Amino acid sequence: MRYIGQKIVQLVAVLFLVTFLTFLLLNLLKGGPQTAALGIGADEQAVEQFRQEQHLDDPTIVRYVNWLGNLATGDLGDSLILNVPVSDLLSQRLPATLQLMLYATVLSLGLAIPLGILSAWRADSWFDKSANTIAFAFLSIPNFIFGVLLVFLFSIRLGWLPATGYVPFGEDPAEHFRRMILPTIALAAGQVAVYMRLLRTDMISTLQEDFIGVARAKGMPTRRVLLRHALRPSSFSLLTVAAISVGQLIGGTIVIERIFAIAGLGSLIVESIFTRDYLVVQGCIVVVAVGFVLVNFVVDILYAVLDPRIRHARAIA
Amino acid sequence: MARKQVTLTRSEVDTSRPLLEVEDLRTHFLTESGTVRAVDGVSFALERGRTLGVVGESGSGKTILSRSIMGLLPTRNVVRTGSAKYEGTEVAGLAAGALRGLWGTEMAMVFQDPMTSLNPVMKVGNQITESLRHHLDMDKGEARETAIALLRSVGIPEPVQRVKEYPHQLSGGMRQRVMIAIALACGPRLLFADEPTTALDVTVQAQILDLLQAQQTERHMAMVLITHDLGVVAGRADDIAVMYAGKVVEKAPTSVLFSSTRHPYTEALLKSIPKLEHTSHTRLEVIPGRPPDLVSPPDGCNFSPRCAYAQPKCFVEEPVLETGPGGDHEFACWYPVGTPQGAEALARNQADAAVTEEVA
Amino acid sequence: MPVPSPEEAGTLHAGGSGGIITESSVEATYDAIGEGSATDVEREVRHLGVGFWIAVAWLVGLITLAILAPYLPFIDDPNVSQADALGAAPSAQHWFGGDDIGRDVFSRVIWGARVSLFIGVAAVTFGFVIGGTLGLTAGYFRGRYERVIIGAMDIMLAFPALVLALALVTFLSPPGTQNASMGTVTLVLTILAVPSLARITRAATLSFAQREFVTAARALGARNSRIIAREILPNVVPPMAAFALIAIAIVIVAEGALSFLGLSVASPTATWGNLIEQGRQSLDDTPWISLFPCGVMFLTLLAFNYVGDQLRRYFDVKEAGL
Amino acid sequence: MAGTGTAHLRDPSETILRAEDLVVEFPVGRTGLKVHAVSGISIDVKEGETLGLVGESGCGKSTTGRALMQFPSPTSGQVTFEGDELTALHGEDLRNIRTRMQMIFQDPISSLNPRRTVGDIVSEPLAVWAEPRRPDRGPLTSAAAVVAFAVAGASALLGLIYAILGVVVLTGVWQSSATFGPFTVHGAAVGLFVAMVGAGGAVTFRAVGLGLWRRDAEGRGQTITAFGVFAVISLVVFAILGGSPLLIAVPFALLAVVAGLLYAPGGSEDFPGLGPEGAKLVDEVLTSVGLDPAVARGKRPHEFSGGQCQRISIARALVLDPKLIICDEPVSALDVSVQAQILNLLEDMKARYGLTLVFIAHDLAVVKNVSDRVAVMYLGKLCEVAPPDLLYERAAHPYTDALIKAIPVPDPEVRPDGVAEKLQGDLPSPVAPPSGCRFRTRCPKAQDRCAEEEPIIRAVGDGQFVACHFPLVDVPD
Repeated sequence: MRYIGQKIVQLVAVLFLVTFLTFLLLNLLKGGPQTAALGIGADEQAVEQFRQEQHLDDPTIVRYVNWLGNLATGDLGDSLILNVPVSDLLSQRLPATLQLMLYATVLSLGLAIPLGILSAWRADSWFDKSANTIAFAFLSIPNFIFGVLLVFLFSIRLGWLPATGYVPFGEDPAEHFRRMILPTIALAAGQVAVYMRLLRTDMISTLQEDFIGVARAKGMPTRRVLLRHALRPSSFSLLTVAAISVGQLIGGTIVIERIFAIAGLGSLIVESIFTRDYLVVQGCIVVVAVGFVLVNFVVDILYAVLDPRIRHARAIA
Repeated sequence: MARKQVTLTRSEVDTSRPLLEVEDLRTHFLTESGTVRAVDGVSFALERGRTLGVVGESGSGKTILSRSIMGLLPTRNVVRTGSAKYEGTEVAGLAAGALRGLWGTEMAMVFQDPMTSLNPVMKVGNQITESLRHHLDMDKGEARETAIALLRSVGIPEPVQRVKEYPHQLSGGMRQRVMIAIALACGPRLLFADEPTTALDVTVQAQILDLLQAQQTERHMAMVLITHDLGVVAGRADDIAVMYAGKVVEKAPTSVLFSSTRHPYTEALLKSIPKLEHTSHTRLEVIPGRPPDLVSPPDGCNFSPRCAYAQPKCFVEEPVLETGPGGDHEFACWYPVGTPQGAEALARNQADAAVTEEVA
Repeated sequence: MPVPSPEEAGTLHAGGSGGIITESSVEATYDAIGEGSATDVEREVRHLGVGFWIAVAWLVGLITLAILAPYLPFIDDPNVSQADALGAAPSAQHWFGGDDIGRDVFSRVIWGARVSLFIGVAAVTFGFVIGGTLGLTAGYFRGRYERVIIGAMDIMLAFPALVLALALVTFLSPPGTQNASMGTVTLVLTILAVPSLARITRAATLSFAQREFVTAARALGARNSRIIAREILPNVVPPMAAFALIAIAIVIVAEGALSFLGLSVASPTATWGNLIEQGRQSLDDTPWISLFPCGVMFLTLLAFNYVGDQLRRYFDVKEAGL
Repeated sequence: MAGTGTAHLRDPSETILRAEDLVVEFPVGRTGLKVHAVSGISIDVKEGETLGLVGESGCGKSTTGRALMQFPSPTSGQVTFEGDELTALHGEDLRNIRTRMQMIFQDPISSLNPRRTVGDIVSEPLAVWAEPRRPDRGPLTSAAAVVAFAVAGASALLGLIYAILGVVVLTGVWQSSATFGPFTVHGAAVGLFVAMVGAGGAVTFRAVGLGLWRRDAEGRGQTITAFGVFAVISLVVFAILGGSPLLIAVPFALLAVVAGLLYAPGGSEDFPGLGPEGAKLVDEVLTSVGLDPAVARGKRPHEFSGGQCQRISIARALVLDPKLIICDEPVSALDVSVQAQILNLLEDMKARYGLTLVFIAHDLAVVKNVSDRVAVMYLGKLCEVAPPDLLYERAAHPYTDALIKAIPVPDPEVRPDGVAEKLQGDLPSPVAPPSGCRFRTRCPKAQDRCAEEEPIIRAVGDGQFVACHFPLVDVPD
């Protein structure tokens, strides 16, 4: 319990740090939001008025504290450009991105785990070699290329699936999934390869451990040896990487949302950066950072669940 | 994978035959640098309830021999020939799937390093009960009771608590006891103990060896005790086979082997060990050189380049393992220790060495 | 040991030791890119294989074309519209066809390679100079210094990379434009590469700094500078050099994504990313505008990854040969 | 047992190495707990003597050996070596001790750098000590030389980066040169030039300092001529290019050269450096450990077996002609047949080079074979100190006795099950060691007193000392 308490303190500290750095970055760098709001060459008075209205000339630290204060009440401020609350924007845009990330993670882990286990078990076999070659190729395809190829093949040439658009799950579940298939595949392809190769490597080294020899010598069936004995000790780096991949997935969704014209968080980030709508950017970063931190928190707990040694080391601490 | 498994029905077994008969077993690994002859023509028979000590240095093939008999080696790039009959049934060369029925129930193995031999993320109890449940179809409670009884019998205090613990909570000696409990769980008739005490401290080593011996007697189980330490097998094995470069070079009942050593390698090995009863700074007799390359072993006798007795014949013709005049003492040497030929060979080499020294 | 050794638990997967980014994360990614297992190690070691040389040839060829592009007669000016190339399909004249305003796609791909390769090589080189030094010293000297360095790197890694890149590029560019200069993009990608490179170098350093030959050198009276130069560097440089190739591929992808989003080097300068993005609009009529750059980029990335992976394995094994 | 005390220590004037009340503790992660690896060990070694440190894993014998070497310095306690108190020395002073005190490690493979040749590895000590010892130089000149070297090195790096960028601009990858004003043809050339001069200065400084470039009359002449030419060219280029801020580095580069030449004596007086003399010494040592220098020099460690690697380690330790070698389990990783070779070799080397040894091992028979005095350790404490033959004849400590009896004897007549009083249980945790005598939890003779009071080491016979309340031998009053 003390451990979890410590962890939460740590996470809150990181959140502060990340948001503050973002704030600093957004405010210190040139090209203030007035340019975006009023256009280049707007007359000086208008600029001056705008800056005062938005408190842009206050010291950064004061503005940060103000912003934090508002954050505590759930107020992320209003978009400078669209004049709507940032929280509204986020709640509109977030579901699509979350769904996309969730589907991609499920798909990539769902494919990578069995494939990784199989290719480690039959290391160097025909199956392993072809799975690895394909995985290597996938590693070398950036998702924007893969997305374009998918659109070209399945939408334009074969006409099987729509190339663009997003339908909320609540409106029409079937159509929702139909439209999510291509984006999900494009986003998951690289991850599958990373996860599979990682799990394979770890499985192979686990399978060479003495305790696997012991399990075999006990006469346990292969299935049990692989799933009960080898998988769990091999899954730690997979877990770690799956956690950091959240960051990559967010980057990925930016590109994928652009290709498939999905109005999600990724496209919101790009738009708001373009327009220097800094409160929106800041809001997005908060969401991303919270998500990232939460995922890492969950993963940290999962470590303890998976590995009794960590559990006990923590219990002592 | 539904593959036909070897099953044994106790009533069919011919108890007049040895439990394990190994005949000209060879295990070669195909590697980039050539064929490694890890085990190169080993034959022996093991009676029920007896202990065979297999002694050799690293690279002598002693570990590969045991895994080869059990069928635990990978199949890729491994060539296994020869025969190993367990209870009269041929087991050499069978696929793992076919042997699985024998593993744990008929033959079991205790591995060298207790620190790495237990699954770190599985409770000790489950590691014992899983084979009970799988092989003997016990239900959960029954398996647990049996596991506790097993832990108690291998000398683990508070077994009821221990079954709920993880390996890292146990000391090295305790882990090796758990390993033994796992191996004994389904009542095997043949136990391979592969350097069971090498990773342990001497004071714990004695405990574990005693335990193995006690369990063996109690269960009337045959044991192959593999070690690099002649001291470990001296008081505990019925017979000893000394291996060098993939071959058995000498095999005899323990007392015979020590009292009338025949192979120069065995003799040299015995002499090179520092002994407690010698006064300090006693000069050790060394075996010059290093063990041969198993890819391209020397012509003739493998030991000839390092042998104090070696004669021209030894460098050309390979001696085979033959029974000496004593009856059950086998050795592979042209000029055995303790025979007139041997004494003569040694004297000749020593004279030559003296001459060379003088010339120099 | 009845008490679990904390070092044991810690080094295994130091998720327990508490950062936001867990200890082995970057190393694990690295492992995922180039896997190495004891089984294939034994066989695939000695030779680098035909594939390796094909990949090297592709890279050498592309680099040569890219450098010599302004001087080669068969590479047209990438920014000049040609009447016969207007929306033209691939032909003997225009190998990769022409785009919607008649520019030769082949020469645009080659000129795009100049940008991608330069940014990739430059960002990784500078990244290694900075990150490598930090990682090496952190892994060697340990202690508080290491904690500070690695803590800082972890915070940088906690930002989603592409978002950070977007923000940096936008705000480093002159107001009112979204197009960055090559220097800006290189700078941003260098900043992004530093934390990972530092962590990887540190991991490699750690694995050697704890070996006994380092203690032995210290016992001989060698100073730290000498130990780093003579004992650690010769062991760390080969795997890092192999990884640098993989890192270049990663940077090229990042640059590609940026220019795909219209945030890299200003159009009309050709980059792989903006070629693909442009061509995407007319995939149904003139797919070659997008698909050729896609193919070349894919093959280049594959070549970098493959060469890096093979080299890494090659170096790895030499050592495993012990 | 396992107690503290210094009754067994001899007069400091007789001994070459003396450690008093060594304590080494390591923190357990962030738990606030401590591993009590070594808790108050005192030992001493006479010149020419071999002290055997024996005990099971976890007894702290290797930690003790490393604490003697100050790897790391002990948590508390004193180590005195030839009159120098090592525990009070730091930095350069401690480093200067290293030539007299060497170490051989357990793992022969890990203790040799896989990427260096054997010749390189064995001459490494000479290369290290070819560099002059700091006190040879005045602090001011030394500081000046370091500054000059640093600036020369930094300018080399900077110049290189500048040059690379300049070349990049040349190839035209960057089309808009406006962003990169300084990186022009001119810039590239200047950068390259500065890099060359800087690197030249830095390298020369290092080379001279390392003794790679002997400072004999001829060598100096060549160097000065070479750099004279360099300086002239630099001035010409400077004039042509019209100057650049980076060129400030040039004088520093030249200063680095001069500083190197003037203030670094080639090789220290004690060691031959890497010249022909050094090579001869290395060959000699390699031969004496039983390796053919002609064959071995060019090979890398992985081409040798474990035993041969251990020979290389021994050769490396011998090159500096040390007084004392600490051997940390030098034969534990080796096969029995090779173990004897190495043990004999150590004995030969000891005689030949007049060495004093601290020999650490877990195998009592091995320790007995090489030692003149044996110290038995258990869980961070000393149990017994005695001459090896006496120790074997009449062990005074119950633990020593158990250790002796537990060793399997290669003689079937000695039935192992005939041995009485075998030790039960395992080693307690060094994080929370037992109170009083640390051995009491496993000791067949333990009484209540053993839990309450820690035994102090005391004499029980001729050179035999024991830390036990109830020793197995009669205690003279």
